[in-house]
Amino acid sequence: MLEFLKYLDRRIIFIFIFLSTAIPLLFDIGLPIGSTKPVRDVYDHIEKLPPGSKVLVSCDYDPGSMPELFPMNIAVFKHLFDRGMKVYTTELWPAAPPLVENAWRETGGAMGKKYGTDFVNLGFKSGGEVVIVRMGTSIPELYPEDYYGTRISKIPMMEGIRDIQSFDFIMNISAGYPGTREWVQQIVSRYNMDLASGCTAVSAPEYYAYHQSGQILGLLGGMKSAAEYEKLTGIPSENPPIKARAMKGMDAQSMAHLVIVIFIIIGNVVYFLERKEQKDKR
Amino acid sequence: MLEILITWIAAFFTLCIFSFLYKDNPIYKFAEHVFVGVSFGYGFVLQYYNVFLPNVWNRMPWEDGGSLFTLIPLILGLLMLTRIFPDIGWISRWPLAVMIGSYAGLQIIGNAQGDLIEQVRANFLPLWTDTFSETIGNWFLVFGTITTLVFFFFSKEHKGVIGHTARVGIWVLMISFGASFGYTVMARVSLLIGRLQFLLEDCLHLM
Amino acid sequence: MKNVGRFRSLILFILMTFFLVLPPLYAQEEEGKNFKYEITRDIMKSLNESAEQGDIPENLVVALAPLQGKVFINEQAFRQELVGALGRQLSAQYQSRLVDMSKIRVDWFDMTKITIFIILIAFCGMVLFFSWKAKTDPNQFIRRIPGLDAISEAIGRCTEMGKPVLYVPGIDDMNNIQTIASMVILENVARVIGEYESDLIVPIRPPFVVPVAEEMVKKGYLDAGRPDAFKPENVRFISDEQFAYAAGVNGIMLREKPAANLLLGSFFAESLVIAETGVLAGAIQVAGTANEHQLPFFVAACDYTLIGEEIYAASAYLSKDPELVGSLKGSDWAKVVLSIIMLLGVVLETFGVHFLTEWFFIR
Amino acid sequence: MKREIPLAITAIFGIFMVAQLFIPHYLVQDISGRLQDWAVVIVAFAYILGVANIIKINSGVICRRGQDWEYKIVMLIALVIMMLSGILLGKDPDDSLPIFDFMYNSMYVPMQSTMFALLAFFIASAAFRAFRARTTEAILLLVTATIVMIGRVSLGEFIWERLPDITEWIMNYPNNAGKRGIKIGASLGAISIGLKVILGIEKSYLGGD
Repeated sequence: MLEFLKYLDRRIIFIFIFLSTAIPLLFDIGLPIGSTKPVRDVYDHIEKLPPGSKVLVSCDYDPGSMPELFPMNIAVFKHLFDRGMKVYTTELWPAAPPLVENAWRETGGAMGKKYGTDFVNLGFKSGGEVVIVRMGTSIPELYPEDYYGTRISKIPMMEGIRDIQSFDFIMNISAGYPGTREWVQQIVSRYNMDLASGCTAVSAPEYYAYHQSGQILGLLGGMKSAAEYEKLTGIPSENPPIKARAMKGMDAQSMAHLVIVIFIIIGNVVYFLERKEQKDKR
Repeated sequence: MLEILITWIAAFFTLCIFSFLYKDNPIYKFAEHVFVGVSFGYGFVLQYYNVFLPNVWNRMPWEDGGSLFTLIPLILGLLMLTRIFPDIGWISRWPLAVMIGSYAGLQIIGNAQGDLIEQVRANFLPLWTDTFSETIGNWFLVFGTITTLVFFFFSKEHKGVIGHTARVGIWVLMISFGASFGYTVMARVSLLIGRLQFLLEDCLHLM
Repeated sequence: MKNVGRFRSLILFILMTFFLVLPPLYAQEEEGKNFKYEITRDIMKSLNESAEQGDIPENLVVALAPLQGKVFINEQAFRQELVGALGRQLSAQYQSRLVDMSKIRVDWFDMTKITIFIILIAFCGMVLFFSWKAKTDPNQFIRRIPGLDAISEAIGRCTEMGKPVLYVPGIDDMNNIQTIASMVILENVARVIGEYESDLIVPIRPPFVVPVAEEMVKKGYLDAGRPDAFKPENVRFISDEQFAYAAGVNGIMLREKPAANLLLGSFFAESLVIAETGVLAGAIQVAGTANEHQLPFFVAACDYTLIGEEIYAASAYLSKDPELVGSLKGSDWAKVVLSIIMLLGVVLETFGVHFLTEWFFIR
Repeated sequence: MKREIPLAITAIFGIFMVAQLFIPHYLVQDISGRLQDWAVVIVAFAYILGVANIIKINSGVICRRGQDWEYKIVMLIALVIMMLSGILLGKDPDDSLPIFDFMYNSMYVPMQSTMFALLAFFIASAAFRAFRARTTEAILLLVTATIVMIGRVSLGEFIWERLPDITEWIMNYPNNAGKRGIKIGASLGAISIGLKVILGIEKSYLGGD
């Protein structure tokens, strides 16, 4: 038995992981979803902004982290459009713009908002930090056209947008580099802007340090936070029809974690038994 | 109709990639190579429409609102392509120098203002507060950070007081790595959930 | 030495040309921009503060708000617009004040950034001072870094077993400072390997790193006195795609069975895949990265891990170059100073004194 | 020429990037803004270089009939279709590119997501194999990881309602202490290397000659 566990084929572990995520997805368990402070901080801040505020949402992610960040993107868009904000988006990752388009169609588009007066997608620019710093000095120079190639002078809501300080709030949805860390380093301290971050769970522990120091005023970390935010913003909703993607996955998330913890325990039991065996031999 | 086709092709490729879990196989290799091709082609098109057209081509001197200075990055950019030819590859160091210089400069100011000063300032915390958990937490934060910094001392041997402090520093680091590990597990599981949701809900309509 | 002097003067010359020629050229093109007046967010903030203290009437601030972000080409236009927006004549006192405040962009130094400036200058000064001092005293002490000692041990083992060493320099391009650090380590590793006579395989993701890595390996072998040992086919471009690259590295680990894997540089999600395959292949693994989120996997799966700043220290440690070790000493002193400042700040905060916190508050 | 000019360019760009933080004068701001515009374009060309490189290397493999050359043909076909359909068919929001969008949605999105999803399996097997309580350090890592994994999901709330608060405390204090230490240390390291790069002391990135 010990030998079997010691050289356990990893495919057996794979099967357990697969079952522990697939079964809860098919059968609803309904574990509770609370809300944590960093998530409420984001929500409260957007609630406090006056309607018509200019909000920049920088969507720096790609399909690789879509399950975590796309629900966040949808929930944030819905919240902002519900509150009547003007939403501007930029992307620092090449694969992001089509995802942002989808999120816009599902939220603002379905809610009857208009492209050009309520929402504009400025598109992708390569360069990470350089792009962020350039936004600090001039947006029309860096983004002469929007994602569709329309001159920004022809877009009504671009009037009066000069640089990053023309925005009242920045929401960054970040899957890694370039992302929240670069926004914090180049924009927050320098221009004293309000920034909140929605990030993958991988980078969340790092950004907690930014939240504690007040450099970001709220943090959505991973799918769990996305689920919390969905709950706060009233998703799933009928009108417009928006699915609750993150909330639905929460039971599966719990079960998979449980299975991984059990495997860690088994691994350690095997380790200790083995060590005892070796000691006995000596 | 198109939607259904997209869903089923997507499902096919999803399964191709998942087949790697059993072992490396031709189907996986096929999908992987298609992916690399598609992703680079996609990136190229995006750079063309989002950077090259608006920031270079439409700002050439002969365009409305263009300037002669736009020729400089165009030339430097083209010089970068000399990398493909080994004999004149050294010219590509010029544009490379632009990248390295810019990023080195930005990293200096970014690290100084965003990480160094702000993070030191954030540790100016009172060691006595109204709530017990916050007081304990502040002690943890202040002394944990300092012990970690001691661990990063390189010009003193880790012996005696410094050695003990550095050891505590390692413990603090390990706790924070534990937190990172827990969160990373969460992230990866979420990604799997996303894929299974796609297969079970969008393809098979089981959910 | 003559060479060095020539190249410095050339740099100076180019810098001077740049400073002297470009601005006038530029100014000509952008004529009219020199008299820019605008109401920035900062001005609105300071106006608000003045209004709160009763320095200026509050309705003035309210009336000015719509003008925020507008740029005026000269002072007269600015005044006219102001008067128009307010719908009444401003008293001369307020007018001059507003115009003054709008001219912030012609300052030669931004006083709000003084904290960053002082700290940056102090730190850079320290680094340069200690590395300069180290030239006169080459015996610089640097503490033992177990992970780096393990590298030569691992290379020795590879030689005994007749197996190659695998060096993975992360997946980021040259513009990441960690990759630059990794290249310097690579040179030293190549030198040690040259002495031991084993093979070194370097798989690479970004195309730009390939020539640099080749050069580093060549130089390392040359220093070890065995320039003939360099095999160009061992510095390999694998793939530009993250996971295709990881798969390629895994393939090398399983097929060519290196006895030592050195994973030093900037790693992301592939770290787990690579490190776990290394465990399966049974190699000694030394890893290091400053990407905090990937450290847990290296700590768990590798025999030795360089954490954060240790990877920057590694080049100094391996080369024992007094100048580099000296600059490490500079950053150690910075840590001491910062720790003391931190404790001071904590004591002051505990007793409710906030001036230090305010000075450090750079926003 | 081969080394001096790149060093001078590095110095100019580096100095302007630092200077634009401290000098608000329009001259410095406008010049550094322009330099940033250039850098954005050059980074884009670096990407094109990547594509050119892929074509060069893989066509070499195909000509030589090297390892997996059949797959390389597939890769190049996918690359060319994607590029041509994107650029030749143009980009119009009303009549969105059929082939380009189709390939993005049916290939790029599922395959990239699935590649990352594989990590869920690998992380479980890595946890089973590598996370052993060998030392005090390993125990600390393991215990924290377990608490966070359970406490941060709904299961934790279900087991004990205070568990999420404890997890949040761990994230906010002990976790931040370690992260902050690394951040401060690593930022010092990065600044000092950045300084050496700009001053031309560290020039290994240029390679030889």
